[in-house]
Amino acid sequence: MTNIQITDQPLNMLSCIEWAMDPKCGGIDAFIGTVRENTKGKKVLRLEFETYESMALDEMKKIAEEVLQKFEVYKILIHHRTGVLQVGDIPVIIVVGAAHRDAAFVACHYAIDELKKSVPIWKKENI
Amino acid sequence: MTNIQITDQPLNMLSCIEWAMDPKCGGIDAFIGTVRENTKGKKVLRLEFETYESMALDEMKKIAEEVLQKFEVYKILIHHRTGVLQVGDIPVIIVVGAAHRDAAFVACHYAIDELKKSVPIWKKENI
Amino acid sequence: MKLTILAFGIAKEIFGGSSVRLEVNDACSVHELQKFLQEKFPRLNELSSFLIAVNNHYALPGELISEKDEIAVIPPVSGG
Amino acid sequence: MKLTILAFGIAKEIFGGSSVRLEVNDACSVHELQKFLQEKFPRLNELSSFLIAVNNHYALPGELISEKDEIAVIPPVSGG
Repeated sequence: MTNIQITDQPLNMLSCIEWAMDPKCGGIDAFIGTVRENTKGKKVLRLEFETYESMALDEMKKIAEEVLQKFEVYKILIHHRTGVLQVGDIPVIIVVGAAHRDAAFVACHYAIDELKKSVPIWKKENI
Repeated sequence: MTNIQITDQPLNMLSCIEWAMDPKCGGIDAFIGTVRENTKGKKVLRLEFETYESMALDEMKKIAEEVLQKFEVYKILIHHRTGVLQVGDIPVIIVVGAAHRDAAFVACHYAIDELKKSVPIWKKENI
Repeated sequence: MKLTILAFGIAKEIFGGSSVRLEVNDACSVHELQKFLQEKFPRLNELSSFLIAVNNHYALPGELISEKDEIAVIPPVSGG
Repeated sequence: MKLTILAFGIAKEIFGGSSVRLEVNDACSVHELQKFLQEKFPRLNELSSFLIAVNNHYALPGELISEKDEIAVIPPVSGG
């Protein structure tokens, strides 16, 4: 099962993780990206995330489907926030539910790496 | 920073993750263990977790300190629940906060693997 | 044919807007469009790369573009 | 000397309680204690392994035990 979303509202960690819980799953791995105060040595106050939404949703779906095929996992959620975010805010949450923990870790790590490579979302500093 | 706890009360996912959030951290990885309905082909209804608490806390602290030394991470939380848990309940939460995601994933995976090897906690089926 | 090309991220600044309308040869390939854009907007050459998306997917260089396609310029992404 | 040995998990069932009091030689080593327990509680041999904890840490076989130490039998753990 997949759960893909792009929203300009704050992401809800708890409901994201609860979505991935399942009697078949013994291990859930959740990656929560947060806006850091530093990027490449520069002080960050806020970032703006822009997206090509229709394509980004397609690319996120592709990643999720690929993860379900490649790894022994039951559920994957990928939510990304857009708009202006402050330090500490959460631009991205990925949650993977699996029977066994190794698959959950590998799949979640894979998904965020792929997202950063291919999903058309851009962050802008100095705003 | 470390945050170690053994409790007979339900674990609070949200406050565990929020504890690991920090302006210095860009990536948080959270592992949430849940009671599965099946173990080795057998139907599970509930499990009882017993602990040698003083030693388990020491072993959990050792793992957390080792993680902070071995990997580029700022924060690690390890909470374990004891007592009788139903399918879907959460016996363990590990959360790691790091500047970069790769370290967060590796450290969190390492911590749960070590916990399962060395921390004196036992689950009993058929209760 | 006349194409409307969507721009995102730094490409928006290079184009001076979120889209640009351009006249290109009929049956233009993705690769030809990239060349054409690089000539018209030399600052695109300063990017480490830019890709063309056709109808919401990354297009291969040999793919042919038609007037009804949704075309976008995708500079290096930085989500997550 | 007389030792109180704590038991957890399956060891509790083997001992028939959460602790047992035993008379062992003075300056008994961890390895000697393990042997002694295996003789007294043969079902311990059915476990894939069991370790001895002394004062809340896993003890090495050569470590010597004294009467004031907190001793525990640690069957294979299964937390998480």
